[in-house]
Amino acid sequence: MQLLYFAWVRERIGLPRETVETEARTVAELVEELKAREERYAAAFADLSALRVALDQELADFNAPLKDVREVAFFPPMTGG
Amino acid sequence: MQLLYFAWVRERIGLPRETVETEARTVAELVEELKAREERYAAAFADLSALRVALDQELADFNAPLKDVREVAFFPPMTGG
Amino acid sequence: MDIRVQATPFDFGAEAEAFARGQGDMGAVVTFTGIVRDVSGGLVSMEIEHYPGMTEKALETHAREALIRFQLGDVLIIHRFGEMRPGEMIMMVATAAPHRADAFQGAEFLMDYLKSRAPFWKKEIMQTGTDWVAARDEDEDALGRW
Amino acid sequence: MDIRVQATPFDFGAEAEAFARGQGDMGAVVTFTGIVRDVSGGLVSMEIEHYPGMTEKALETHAREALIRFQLGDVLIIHRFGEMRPGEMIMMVATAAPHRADAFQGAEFLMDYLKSRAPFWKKEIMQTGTDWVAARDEDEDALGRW
Repeated sequence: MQLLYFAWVRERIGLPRETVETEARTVAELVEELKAREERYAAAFADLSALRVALDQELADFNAPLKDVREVAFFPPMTGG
Repeated sequence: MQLLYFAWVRERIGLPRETVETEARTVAELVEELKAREERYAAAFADLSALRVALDQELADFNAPLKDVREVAFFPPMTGG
Repeated sequence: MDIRVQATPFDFGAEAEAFARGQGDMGAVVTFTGIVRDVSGGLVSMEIEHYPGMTEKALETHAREALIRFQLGDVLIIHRFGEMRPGEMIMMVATAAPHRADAFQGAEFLMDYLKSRAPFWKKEIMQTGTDWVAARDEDEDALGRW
Repeated sequence: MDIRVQATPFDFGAEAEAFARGQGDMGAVVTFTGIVRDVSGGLVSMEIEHYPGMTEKALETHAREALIRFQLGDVLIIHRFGEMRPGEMIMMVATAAPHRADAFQGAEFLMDYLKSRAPFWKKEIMQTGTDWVAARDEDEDALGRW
């Protein structure tokens, strides 16, 4: 599964993308796995209310299932325009 | 007093402007005077709800006083933009 | 604030660009352009009559009110009179504000007032005859929201 | 419908003019332009990050919805990414419709969605450091009206 990070999430984790092997069934489970890995992940995911997630380039909830998902992106609320 | 006519009011009356001497105290009185003059005026002023009036280039009511007014303009509802 | 009432065509792109470029710390610019359209299929041209003197005054009054009410940084209004063919631009307004909601509201306010309170009258020259455009109730109603 | 996500600057005047000219029987054209502004006085530049692929998809989805919902004749969206200096144009939208209310509403709808639902993130490069721009509650609230 491909993980993408944008804006300050990317900066805190220290990389723009990575490939992971996971058994997580939901985004929330994936986040728990990542937080357990290293301090920088724990810091980036400390406050989920400040984060958004997209599954295969569509906005989704943190309790959304990961079945068949190939690309998960984490980022702060968007500020375009 | 200078009278100005625009759009179909001008076309019905047949002229864009004219100077009149009047004792009318309000726009409504002036309109009655004009209607009594000739059929084309009576036709132009037949339905006041289809008309607007400006006194010295400010929109006004038909019962507005004419004291010190120098320019009276009659026209249909505006359709700019 | 720049208000122009003119018979000659204007260059919408150049005006919009110059207006937007001229804004110092205004982050949002909105423009509106009205174009002659041939709705019924037989329009030869559109003729716009206006009331010289009162037109400029009315536009200035509304522009000043928009500036204050929506805290705009700048306003541009250009309105043509005379004869125009389908596809020609009749008029434009542009507004600049720090935030987009004000720029949008300022432009809509100006358009609503310009439509029903500035002394312009449109006449359609059709292949089959001529017709003064009737004022639309919804244009008058639109003023109610301000 | 024309949607462009690009690093290079765009020519607002030329784009606005071409868009307005290209409209057949649409009488109303609205444009919005967002410009980098130096609110605090120490802004060196603005950097916009985006999510290639998802950005285009999100903009297309919102443009299609606007077309249907407001019966627009056409929509143009241009949004830049990368580094921009104060005064540079970040993005523009343009809408065309038979009547002005739809053109305005279509443009406001697009802007509200673009602000909070298209994957762009702004970072301010100040003389004193850098800062990611925080999302504003009022931008999120603005979506409630649609």
